[in-house]
Amino acid sequence: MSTLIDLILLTLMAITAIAALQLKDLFGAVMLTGIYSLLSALWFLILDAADVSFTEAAVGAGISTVLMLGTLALTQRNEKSPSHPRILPLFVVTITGAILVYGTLDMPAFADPQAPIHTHVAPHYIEKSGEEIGIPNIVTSVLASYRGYDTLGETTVIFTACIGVLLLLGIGRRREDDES
Amino acid sequence: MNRLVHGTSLALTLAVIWYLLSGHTEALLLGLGCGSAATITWLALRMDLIDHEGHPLHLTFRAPLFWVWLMWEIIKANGQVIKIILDPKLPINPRRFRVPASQKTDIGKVIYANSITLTPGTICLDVTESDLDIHALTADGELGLKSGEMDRLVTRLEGDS
Amino acid sequence: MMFEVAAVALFPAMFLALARAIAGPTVYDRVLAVNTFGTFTVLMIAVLGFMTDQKDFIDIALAYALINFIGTIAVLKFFAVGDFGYQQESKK
Amino acid sequence: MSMQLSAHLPALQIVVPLIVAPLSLLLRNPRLIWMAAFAATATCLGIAVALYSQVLQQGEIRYFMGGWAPPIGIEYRIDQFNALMLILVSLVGTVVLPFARTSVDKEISRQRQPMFWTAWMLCFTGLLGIVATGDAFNVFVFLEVSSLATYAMIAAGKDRRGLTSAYQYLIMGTIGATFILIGIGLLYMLTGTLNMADLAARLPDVTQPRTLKTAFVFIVVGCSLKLALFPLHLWMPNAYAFAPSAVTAFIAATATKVSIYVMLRFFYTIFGAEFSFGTMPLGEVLMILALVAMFSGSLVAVFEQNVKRMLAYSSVAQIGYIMLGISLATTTGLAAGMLHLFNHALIKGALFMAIGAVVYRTGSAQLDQLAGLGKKMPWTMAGFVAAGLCLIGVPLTTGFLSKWYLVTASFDAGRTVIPVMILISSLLAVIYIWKVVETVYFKPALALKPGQEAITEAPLSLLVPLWVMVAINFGFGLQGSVIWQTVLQAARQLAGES
Amino acid sequence: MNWIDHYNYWIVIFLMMLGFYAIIASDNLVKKIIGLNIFQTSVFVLFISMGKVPGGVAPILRDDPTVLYSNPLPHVLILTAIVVGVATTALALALVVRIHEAYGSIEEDEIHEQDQLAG
Amino acid sequence: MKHHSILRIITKLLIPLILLFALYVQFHGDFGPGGGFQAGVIFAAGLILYALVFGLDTASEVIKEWVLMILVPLGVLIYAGVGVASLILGGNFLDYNVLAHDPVHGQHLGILLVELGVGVTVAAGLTTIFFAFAGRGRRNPEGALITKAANPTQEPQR
Amino acid sequence: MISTVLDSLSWLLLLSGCACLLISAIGLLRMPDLFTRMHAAGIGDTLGAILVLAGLMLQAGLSITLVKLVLILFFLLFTSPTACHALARAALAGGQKPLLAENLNTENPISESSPTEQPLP
Repeated sequence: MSTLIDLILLTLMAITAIAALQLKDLFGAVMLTGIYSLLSALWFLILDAADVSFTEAAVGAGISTVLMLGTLALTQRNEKSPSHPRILPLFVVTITGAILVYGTLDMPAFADPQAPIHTHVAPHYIEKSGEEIGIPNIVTSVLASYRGYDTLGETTVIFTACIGVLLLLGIGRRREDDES
Repeated sequence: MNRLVHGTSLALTLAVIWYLLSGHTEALLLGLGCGSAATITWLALRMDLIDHEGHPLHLTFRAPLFWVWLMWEIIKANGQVIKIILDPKLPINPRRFRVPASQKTDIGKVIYANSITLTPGTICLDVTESDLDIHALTADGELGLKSGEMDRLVTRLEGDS
Repeated sequence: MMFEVAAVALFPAMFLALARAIAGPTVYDRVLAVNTFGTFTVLMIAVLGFMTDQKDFIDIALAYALINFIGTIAVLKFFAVGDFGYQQESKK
Repeated sequence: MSMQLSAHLPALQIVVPLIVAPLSLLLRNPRLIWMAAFAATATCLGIAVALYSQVLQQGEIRYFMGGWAPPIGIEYRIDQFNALMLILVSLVGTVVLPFARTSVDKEISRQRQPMFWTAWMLCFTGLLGIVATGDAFNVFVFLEVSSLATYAMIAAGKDRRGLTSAYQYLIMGTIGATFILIGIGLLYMLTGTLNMADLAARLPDVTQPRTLKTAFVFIVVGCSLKLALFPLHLWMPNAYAFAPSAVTAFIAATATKVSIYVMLRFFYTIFGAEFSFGTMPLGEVLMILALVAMFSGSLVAVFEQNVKRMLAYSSVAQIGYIMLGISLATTTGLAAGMLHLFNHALIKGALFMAIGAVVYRTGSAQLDQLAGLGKKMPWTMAGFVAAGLCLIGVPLTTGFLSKWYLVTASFDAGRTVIPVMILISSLLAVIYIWKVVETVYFKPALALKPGQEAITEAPLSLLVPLWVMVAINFGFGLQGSVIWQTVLQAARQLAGES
Repeated sequence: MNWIDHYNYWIVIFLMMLGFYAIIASDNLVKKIIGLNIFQTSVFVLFISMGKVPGGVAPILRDDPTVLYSNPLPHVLILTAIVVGVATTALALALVVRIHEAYGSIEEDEIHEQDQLAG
Repeated sequence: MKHHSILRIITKLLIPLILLFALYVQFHGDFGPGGGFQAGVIFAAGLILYALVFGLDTASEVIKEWVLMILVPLGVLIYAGVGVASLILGGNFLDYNVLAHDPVHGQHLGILLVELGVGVTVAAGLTTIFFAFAGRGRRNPEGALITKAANPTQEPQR
Repeated sequence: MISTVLDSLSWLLLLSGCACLLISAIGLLRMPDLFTRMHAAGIGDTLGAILVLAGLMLQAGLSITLVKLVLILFFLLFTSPTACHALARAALAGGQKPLLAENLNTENPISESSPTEQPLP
């Protein structure tokens, strides 16, 4: 059952992505990107990634859309038609895709319980986190403790982005003399 | 004084909601819940959100009956619109008109307007001092609204406050 | 079983809403479609939570029901004022 | 306590700047923030040197973040190569920061300086974090910290082209980082682990060669984007040319070098030399790209009219030299490449500081604007020439050292054509450096535009760091054999020979 | 080899390449960012699909010892990656705003033209 | 746009609930999906909603810019501070076991604090980013746009 | 016994809810202009959501899940009319004119070439 839902969702995602990318109206494209992120959130849920789904839904539905609209409000809403065909990008993309497909041929099958990632490292988290950390949500255990250092990096990334945006845009009432 | 009452009641409501959401009875989480409720109440006071509009205490007791009535209206209206959509000829007759709103306060008008929008077949486009700008899907919808029943009920719900 | 049926039954509705979002023709139609799609997603998440017996998922649905609103308000702001910083409403 | 402290040096190396960055934002005063940043950077240099001596004494240092042993947790693993890279990054940081203070005062408005210094510290933290970590995914996280800070800093200058070049860099850099992420994901899929040592231990048992090769290709391409290897270097010239001068000096000396470090780490530690150069045709591909980079970079540099861009293209060529050494797939070749990596970082740092001093006085890096500056800014231009000599590879300089070992390494590897190539490409370097020298010393000074201040020697706060950097270069040149032995030892350790 | 085992991956690759094409082929700066979002999200999908265990549930411990949990590690990695993605998007959008202020355009070729004219 | 009573009243009702839900997610990350980042995003969304409906000036009176500028670094400092505290107490960096007498308690405390740090930085950071974007198109006292924002109602090309 | 009744009742509610959602989506596609589509979307937001959530509530029993479902319903009933209203305002502000009966050709109510169908922002 969940395989069926999984395939339907992926197909819907593909349709949405194509539609979003061919729209000339950027506003519409942003709206469709919102749907794309919703669909991926649902998909994450089907694959039991509740925390990821939560994050994607919160980010995709709230923050990304608002920031994109904010940008469009300050810039412009429509895209010019590309004036020339894009052979080189198509070539690059085809090559990259072909390499990836080549890579998938040897991959462990989708949802194979014997795949290495299910037999190494992860079992420790699942079996031991209960006694070592003592909280039910394993994702939180791994995120905040076993790999807490990554999360420190993640927090720093948000901090960096915030500093970067402030460096570029400034906060508060915009002053004429502030500009380069 | 009024702010105090509203603030306390908001804090209590939030704490209750927290408890209902959480269901944990450890001291730590309960403490965090109280702390959260207090923080948010403080923030809401700062934001000036708490008044009869943001935290309509005075409607608490009369609201449930109104909700029941509204649910019934929603179901009836839904039936009509479903019929229209499933009809191969799509017999719509869209119209835009104004209806008077007899509510005295903004919150009364908002309840009226949202109730109108909640019942499919009619949408409130705009709220002005004395009336509402409505878009209806069929003539029935227009007649239903112009009968003024909902207007009266909302005004009664609003009471004297 | 019933949740599986409900989940699958939700897909045609989602697909139609997606079709409206893609077809447009005006951006408001797209916004409306996204909104409706959002409601469907909230219900879908809730149904999936029951389907896989993981009631924690309801939290996500709840969060989404709250956040979905903000996007629409941003749209209103975008078209009515064209600028997110403008002082639009007084507090009273 | 001191015993205890020394055990935590690997963590402190990153934690000190990581804490100083947010803390300094609270100080609000640009001067104070700069001082905090300088103190942190200097501390980092001290820690890095201490770490290196520890590594020499005790061998590889391992540090478990959160006390979780790998592969469960994240570990820091310092060997000689990391330790040297840590020294390089913090040394460049320590020398460039005093230069940056004066230079940034002129290029960035005072009210944005707190943000700027915080971004600088974050970039510095990210670079150190990439180098020190022994966890593949952690590399990605810190790569993004440093990259995001870099994008913002590049766009912070006065030139509007800085914005577009930062945007271009952002797009290319994010593609690169995402490619690396895909590669790491595939590796994880094959082995179930993210720890580098554990990956290395488990990869030989992997029975899915196609996925492994795909992972390898994605990591190579991702790193190449970040380090600006020849066909993927398009973001670099503009980013270097239009960024604030101090930023250019800093990132030119560190960011690409750290990316090369990441690539080497993946080649040697994770995939292993045998897979990288045996199973995959990496040596041949890299050699061709490196040679093309050497020539095309130098050639474009010869015709470039903006000195900053010229130096950026020269960087493309110099990265070619480094990759050439690596592509020989021998330990001496690797050591030569690594030596050139260190040299080039220091040389380019000095060159960009010199040109930054010029920009500080004249406001332009266009070649024709430099006419006659040899008399007006003698010390700055002397510094430029000295660093230029290193770049060309005149005997007794660092540049000569690394090129010499590149040549011997290629003879050892039986590639006799390569020395000729190196010679020709160095001649091109002579041409573009000479172009600057000619303009500066043999062309009459331009008449002052109305309202323009007379051009004088750069302030001491710019000159001192510049000459410190030049002095380090020459010091390295004089201590050639010591330096070579140090690097060779690190290379042997990396290649698993010691 | 059962095709359905890898069908998932292929769609994901298709999505990734779609986003990738939009990044490198479109002239519009905002469109590039949209492409970047799609590209990154698809990479996340690739990661999460690794962690699935048939019949597994979300990795939140339960009392029942027979329960199979999905692999939590990809989830953690992707949480971090999503944050990185948001951060990148925000910074890129800020750059776009500044570029529009400086050039009055968000089309790459128009900006390039202006730079050419200015020398 | 003077009489937007519906929006105003519904927003007034919703914001406390959104904020409460954010804090709920923050502190229940141990038990179910959620945690610092998600909570931060939702909290920021609540504040952004306030700024959208009541205007940026009102919002920045309630949430002062200088407060935000303290909160953004504060979150990182809380996180890193927990790490340094565990260093001082004799553990490795970020080793929460040493934070309390009992390792499991230490882990609890550590995770709680660390998630709080993430939440604070994310909430304040995203709000700041939104303020920065919104402030860019601010109108000057005369009511004219400072930036030349494109007319949003212009016809899109199709 | 009671559980069978509850089960079949929630079956009924869920299925009719899904049917409502589907009809609402069909309406979204069939209706001729934005404002009429809003009416169609309203079905899903109100009756559809109520029925589906009620079906789930019957399954949840007296638990936290029930509270959360009630809260979801509460939020949906508050936000959806507001969002709808906001969108209508935005559309009016953007120059959209509702398609009204007097402009409609009664023979063929869905006229593809009606002037309001022109792509406006």
